[in-house]
Amino acid sequence: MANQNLNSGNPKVNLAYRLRKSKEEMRYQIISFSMMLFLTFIAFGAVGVGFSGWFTVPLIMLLASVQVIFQLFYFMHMSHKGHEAPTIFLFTGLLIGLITIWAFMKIVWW
Amino acid sequence: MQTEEKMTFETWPALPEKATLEGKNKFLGFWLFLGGETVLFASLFATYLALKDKVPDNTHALAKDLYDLPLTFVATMLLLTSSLTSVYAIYQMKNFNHRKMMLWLGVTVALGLSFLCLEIYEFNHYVTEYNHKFTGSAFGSAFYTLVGFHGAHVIFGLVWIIALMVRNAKRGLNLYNAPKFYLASLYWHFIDVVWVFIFTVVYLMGMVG
Amino acid sequence: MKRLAKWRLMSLLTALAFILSGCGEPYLSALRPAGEVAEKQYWLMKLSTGIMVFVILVVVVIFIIVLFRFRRKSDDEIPKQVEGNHMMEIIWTVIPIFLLLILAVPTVTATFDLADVSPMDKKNKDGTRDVLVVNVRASLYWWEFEYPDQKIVTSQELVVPTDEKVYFNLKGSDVKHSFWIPPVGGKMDTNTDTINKMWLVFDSKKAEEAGNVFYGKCAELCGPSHALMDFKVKAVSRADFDKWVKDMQAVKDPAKPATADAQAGQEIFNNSCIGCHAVTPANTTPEAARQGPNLTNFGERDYVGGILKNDEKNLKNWIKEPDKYKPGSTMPGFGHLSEEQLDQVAAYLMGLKVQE
Amino acid sequence: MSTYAQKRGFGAVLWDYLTTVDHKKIGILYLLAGGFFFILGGLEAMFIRIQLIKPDNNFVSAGSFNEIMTMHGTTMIFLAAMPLLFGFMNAIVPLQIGARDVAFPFVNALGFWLFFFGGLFLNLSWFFGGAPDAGWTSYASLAIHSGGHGVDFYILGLQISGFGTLMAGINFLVTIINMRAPGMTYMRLPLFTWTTFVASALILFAFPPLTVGLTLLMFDRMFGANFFNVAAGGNTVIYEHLFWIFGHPEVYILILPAFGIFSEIFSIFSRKRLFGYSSMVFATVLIGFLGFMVWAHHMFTTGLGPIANAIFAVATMAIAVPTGIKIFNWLFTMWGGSIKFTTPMYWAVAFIPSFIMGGVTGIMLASAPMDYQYHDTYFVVAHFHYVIVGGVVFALIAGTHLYWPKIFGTMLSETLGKIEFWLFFIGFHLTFFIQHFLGLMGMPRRIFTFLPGQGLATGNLISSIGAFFMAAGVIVLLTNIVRTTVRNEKVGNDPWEDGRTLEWAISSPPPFYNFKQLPLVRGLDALWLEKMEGKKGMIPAEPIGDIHMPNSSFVPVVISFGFFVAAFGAMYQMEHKWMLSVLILGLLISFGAMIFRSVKDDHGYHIHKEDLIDDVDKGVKA
Ligand code: HEA
Ligand code: HEA
Ligand SMILES: [Cu+2]
Repeated sequence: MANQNLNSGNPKVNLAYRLRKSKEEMRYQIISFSMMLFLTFIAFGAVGVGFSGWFTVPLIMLLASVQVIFQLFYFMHMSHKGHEAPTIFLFTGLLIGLITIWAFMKIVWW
Repeated sequence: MQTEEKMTFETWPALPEKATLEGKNKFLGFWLFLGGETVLFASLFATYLALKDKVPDNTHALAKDLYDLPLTFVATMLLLTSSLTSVYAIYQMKNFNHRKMMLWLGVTVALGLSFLCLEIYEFNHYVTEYNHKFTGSAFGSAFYTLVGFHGAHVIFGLVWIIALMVRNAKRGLNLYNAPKFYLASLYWHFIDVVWVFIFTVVYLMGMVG
Repeated sequence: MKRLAKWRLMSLLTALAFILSGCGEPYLSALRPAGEVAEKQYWLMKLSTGIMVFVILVVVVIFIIVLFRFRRKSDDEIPKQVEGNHMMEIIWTVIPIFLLLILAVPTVTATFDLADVSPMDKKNKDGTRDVLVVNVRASLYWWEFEYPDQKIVTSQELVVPTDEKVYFNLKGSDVKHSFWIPPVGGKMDTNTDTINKMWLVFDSKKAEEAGNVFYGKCAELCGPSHALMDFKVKAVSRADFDKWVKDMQAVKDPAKPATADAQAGQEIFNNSCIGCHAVTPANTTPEAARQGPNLTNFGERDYVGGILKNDEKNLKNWIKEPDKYKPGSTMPGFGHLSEEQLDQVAAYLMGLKVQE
Repeated sequence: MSTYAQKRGFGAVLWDYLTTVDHKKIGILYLLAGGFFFILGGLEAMFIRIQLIKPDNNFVSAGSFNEIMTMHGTTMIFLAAMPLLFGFMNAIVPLQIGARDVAFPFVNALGFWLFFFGGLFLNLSWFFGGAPDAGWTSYASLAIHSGGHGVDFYILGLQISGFGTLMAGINFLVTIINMRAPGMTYMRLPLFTWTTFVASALILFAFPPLTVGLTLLMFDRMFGANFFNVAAGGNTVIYEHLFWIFGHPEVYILILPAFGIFSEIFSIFSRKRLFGYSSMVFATVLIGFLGFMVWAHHMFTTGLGPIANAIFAVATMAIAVPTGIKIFNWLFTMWGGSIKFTTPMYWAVAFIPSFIMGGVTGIMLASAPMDYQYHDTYFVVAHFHYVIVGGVVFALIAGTHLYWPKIFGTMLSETLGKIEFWLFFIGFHLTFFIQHFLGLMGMPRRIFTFLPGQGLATGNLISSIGAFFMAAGVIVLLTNIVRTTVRNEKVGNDPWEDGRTLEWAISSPPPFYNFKQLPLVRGLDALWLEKMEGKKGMIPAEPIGDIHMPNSSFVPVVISFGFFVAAFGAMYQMEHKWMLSVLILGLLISFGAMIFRSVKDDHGYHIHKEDLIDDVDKGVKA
C-alpha cells in the first residue's frame, strides 16, 4: 500500500485548498454543535415545564435521534466518503438493538 | 513507507488516519467494534427499561423520586462540550498542529473528568439520601449497571486519551500515531452518543414518569 | 454400489418412522393423543410431516439422479461451467414459500386457539367459576395442585374430570419448571416471575385405554432430580370427580388413625413432619408455608415421591433417605428414627385416605 | 530474518507458537485446541449415552450427569465447533482472498489465547469443586439457585473466551473488507470467504447480548445484584431473551462457515463453478439477517403470549427459503458436473440428506403449537444434532480432509477416510434418528435416567450403540492423522488437482509471508480461470518487492493469562476476602501487558526483495 498524500502535483495549491476545506468543515461542526445544544435545551425544557408524558416522551426521543444523527454524521464524519462499511454495520447494530429493546418492553412482563 | 517517518505540514496527508494500511484497518475495525457496542448498550437499555421501577416494596425510591433536572443538565453540557473539543483536537491533528491538538485534548480530558466527578457525586447522593443501592432492588441493579457501564466507558476513554498524550507528548505527529488519536476521538464521540440516550431515556423519561 | 446401500438405509429408516408412529405407551406418548389439545397438535404434526417428507423426497430424488448420472468417467472431462438459471431459482423459492404458507396458517390459528383462556376470567357472583380451574405450583421435585374454587389442595396426583376443558394457572416457587402431560397436550413453563395459563381436555376413552392414569413430567431442567420430578394424572368422570371433591372437602381435621401403631405414627408425624406437610386439604395456609406435598390422601396415591411404588417398604426407605431416591431433594432424611418408629409413621401415612 | 528454513528443537517450536502472530500458525493452534476440546466434548457425550443405555442406570450420579451434559453442550459449541471453524478460517480465508496477512495479526493471536484460557478455565471447574450444571443455556433461576462454583466457572470462562471470539470476528471482517488482492471484488469472493464474512458479522452483533446476559448473571451471583431475584423485582425471562438473542445467531455462526466449506467441496469435486453464485451470496446474507429475528422460538413455552408466538413462528419458518435455495444450488452444482468421490466429497454428499432432515424438523419446531409438545424433549435433541453434527461436524471433518494438505503439506489417507466416514455416518443416524421418537414418546431432555416400563428402553439402547460407532469413526480419523503425520509425504500446490480458488495456487504449506507477489484476480474461481487458459499459476499483480511483516509477540499470552488469574480472584472473593488481591493482580497483569503493548512501538520488519528472489520456486519447506 503506497502512502500517497491524496495530493495532485502542486503542493502549494493543494495545501491552500485543504486548509480552506477543513475550515469550512469546522464551521459545519460548530453549527451542528449549536444545533445539538439547542435540541438539548428543548428536551430539558419540555420536561422542566411538565407537559404530559404522551407529548414529551415522543418529542424527546425524536430530539435525541436527531442529535445522534448530528454526532454520527458530523462529529464522527459518517457523512464523508469511505464510511460505507461503518454506516452499514452501525445501523445494522442499531436495528438489532432496537428490536431487542422493543422485545424487552413488550414480552418480558405480561 | 515508514510510518514513523518525520512528516511536515506539506507532506501531511488529508486523511492521516487512513493514510497507511494499518490506519485503514484500525479505522474500520474500530467502527465495527462500535457497531457491536451499539448492541451491547441496547441490551443494557432494554434490561433497564424492563426493570425500571421494579422494587420489592414501596420503601424504595422510584425513578421519579431520584432524578434531578439541573444535575443531569450540567452533566450533559459537560459531555456535549467535550465532544466538540475533541472535534477541535482532530481538526488540529489534520492541520498538523501537534501543540494545539494536545491542548484541545487536554480540555476534553478536563471536561470528561468533571463529568465523572459529577456522576460519582450523583451515585453517592442516591445511595446516602435515597438508599437507592445496587444491591437493593432490581431497579437499582439495572440503573447502576447501565449508567455505570457508560461511566466505565468514560473512564476507559480518559485513560486512553491521557495515555496517548503522555506517550506522544514529545514525539509530534506521524502516520503511526495519527490513527490512534483519531480512534480515541471516535470513541469519545460514541460515549457522547450513548449519553444522549441515557439522559433522554433514563433521566428525562424517568422524570416524566 | 455403496450409494445404493445408503439409499436402502434411508428407506429403512423411513419405514421405521412409520412403524414407530402411533407407538409409545398410551399414558406417556404424545403420539397417542388423548384430548383436544394433543389432537390438534398431533394433526399439525401429521400435516407437517407430510410436507417435510415431500420436501425430503424431492431433494433425495434429484440427489440420487445426480449421484448416478454425473460421476466422473474420465480424468480429462471438463464440464460446462454454468452460472445459474433464473427460472429454476424462482421455482425453488416460490414452492417452499407456498409449502410454508400451508403450515403457517394452521399454526397461527392453533396458537391463538390454545391460548384462549378467557373462560377463566368469567366469575360468578360468589367468585367461583363455572369452569374448573387448577393452580399448579411446581417446587423442587414435587407438584402441588390447588383447586381454588373448591378450596382444596392436593399434591403429586392431579385429579381431573374427563371430556371438559380444564384450566390451569402455572407457577414455579423456586426455580423454573415445566408442566407437561404428553398424551394430553403440550407443555407450559412454570415461571417464577409470572403466572402462565393454559387449558387441556382429558378424553374419557383414551383415559380408559391408559388405565385412567396419565404420566406427567417436568420438562425444564431444574436440578439433579429433574428426571424424577414426575406426577400422575387421574382422569375420572365428572361424577367421580365431584365425589372426590366432596370427600376431600369433608376432611376438616386430620384423619383419625385406625390402629395403635398408626396412632404412634401420628405423634411422630406431628412432631417431625407437619411443619412441611399438611394432612388436611384446605387451602388456607399460605403458599410459602406449604413446603412439602400435601398428604391428605396419601394412602390412595400410587407412588411415593412420584416415582416409587407406594408400599410400606418404599415409603420407609424414602423417609430414611429421600436424597438417595431424589438427589438434591429439599426433604431432610429421617434416618435417626428407629425401625419401629418408621413402621409407625408408615402405618399412619398409609391410612390417610379420603375415599372408602 | 530468514530463519524459517532451519530445523529447530522442541523448545524453539513451542516458543514460536506461543508468540506467533502468523494467521496460518494461529489456524493450527485453533485446530489443535478445538480438536482437543472436541474429543473432550465427545467423551462427555459418550458418558451421557452410556448412562442412558438402559433404564435406572447408575453409571454416573444425577448431579454429575447434569455437569457432564452441561459441559458437553458448552464445550462442543463454544470450545470445539466454533474454534475449529476459526481454525479453517484463519488458515484459508486470507489465502483465498490473496492477502499478505490478516488485518490485525496481534489481535488475532490475542483472540486465540483468550479463547484458550477461557476454555481452560471452564474445564478446570472439574478439579475445583464441580462443573457447571445448569445446562449450556444456564437459565437464570436455576443458575442462581445452583450451589458451588460451577456456574461461576461457566460465566467467567465464557466471558473470557467470548472476548476472544469477538476479536476474531472483527479481525476477519476487516481482513475481508480491506485486504483483498487486486481484482478480488466482493462478487468474486469464494463462498467460504463470504460465509466467514457473514458469520463474523453475526459474531459482532450476537456476542454483546451474551456478554450482557453473563454480566447480569455474574453481578447477581457474585456481587449481590437483583436482576433475577423475583422478590426484589427481578425477572428471569430477561436472561432467556438475552441468551437466545445470542443463541440463535450462534447456530448460524456455526452452520454458515460449514455451508461455505461444502460449497467449495461441491464445486471442486464436480469440476464446476458454483451454480447460482449470486443467489448463494444473497441467501447467506439473508439467513444471517433473519437469524436475528427469530430467537423467541426457543421460548414458545415461556408463555410470551399468542401474538409473540405467532410472529416468531412465522419468521422462523421464513428461514427455510434461503436455506432451500442453497440446497438446490448445491444439487445443481453437481448436476452436469464431473463428480469425483473423494473423502471430502463423501462428507459433502452425505451432508445434504442429513442436514435436510435436521432442517425440516427445525421447521416443525418453529410451529409454536407443535413446539409445546416438542420443546425440551429428545425431539429437540435430535433436531439440533442433525443440523449440528450432520451440518457442522460433517463440514469440519470434510474440511480437515480437504485442507489438511494445504495446512500441513501432507495428504490424509483416503481409504481410512472412507472407513471413518461409514462408521460415523451410520453411527450418526443410528444415534439421533431414533431420538425424534423418544421425544415424542414422552422423554424429556436433560434427564439423568428414565424409569423402566415407560417404553423408552429400546430406543435409548439403539441410540447409545450408534454413539459407539461415531466414537469408532473419530478414532479412525485420529489414527489417520497420526499415520499421515508420521509418514510425512509432502504434496504440491494443488494436491486435489481440481482446486479453483487462490489458496491452491500457493505452496502447501504456504510460506510464512503468503504470496510473494499479490496475484491478479480476473474472475470468480481465479485459479481455475488461469488453468483453463493453460497457465500453471496466477499472474502477479505487482513486481517483487519488500514484504512488511508483523513481529511475533508474547503479549497476547500474558494478557489472556492475566484475565485467567483475575477470574479465579473474582470467583473466590465471595468467601475469601484476600482473593480480591488475586483479582487485582490478574487485572494488573492484563492491563500492564496492554499498556506495554501500546507504549512500545511495534513497526514490524521487512523481508527484503533479495531474500525473496533467493528462494524462487523452490517452495518454502519447513
Ligand atoms: C447448526 C445449528 C442449527 C441450525 C442450522 C438450526 C436450524 C434451524 N433450527 Fe434449530 N436448534 C439448534 C441448532 C440449529 N438449528 C440448537 C442447538 C437448538 C437447541 C438449543 C437448546 O435448547 O439447547 C435448536 C433448537 C431449535 C428450536 C427450539 C426448539 C425448542 O427448544 O423447543 C427451533 C424452533 O423453532 C429451531 C428451529 C430451527 C429452524 C427453523 C432452522 C432452519 O434454519 C432450518 C432450515 C433448513 C431447512 C428447512 C432444510 C432445507 C430447506 C429446503 C430443502 C427447502 C424446502 C423446505 C421446506 C419448505 C420446509 N431450532
Ligand atoms: C457442536 C455441538 C455438538 C456436537 C458435535 C455434539 C455431539 C454429540 N452429542 Fe450433543 N449436545 C450439544 C451439542 C453437540 N453435541 C448441545 C448444545 C447439547 C445440549 C446440552 C444441554 O442440554 O445443555 C447436547 C446434548 C446432547 C444430549 C442430550 C443430553 C440431555 O439432554 O440429557 C445427547 C444425548 O444423547 C448428546 C449426544 C451427543 C453425541 C452422541 C454426540 C456425538 O456426535 C459425539 C461424537 C464424538 C465422539 C464420540 C468423540 C469421542 C472420541 C473418542 C471416544 C476418542 C477418544 C480417544 C482418545 C482420547 C485418543 N448430546
Ligand atoms: Cu434457534
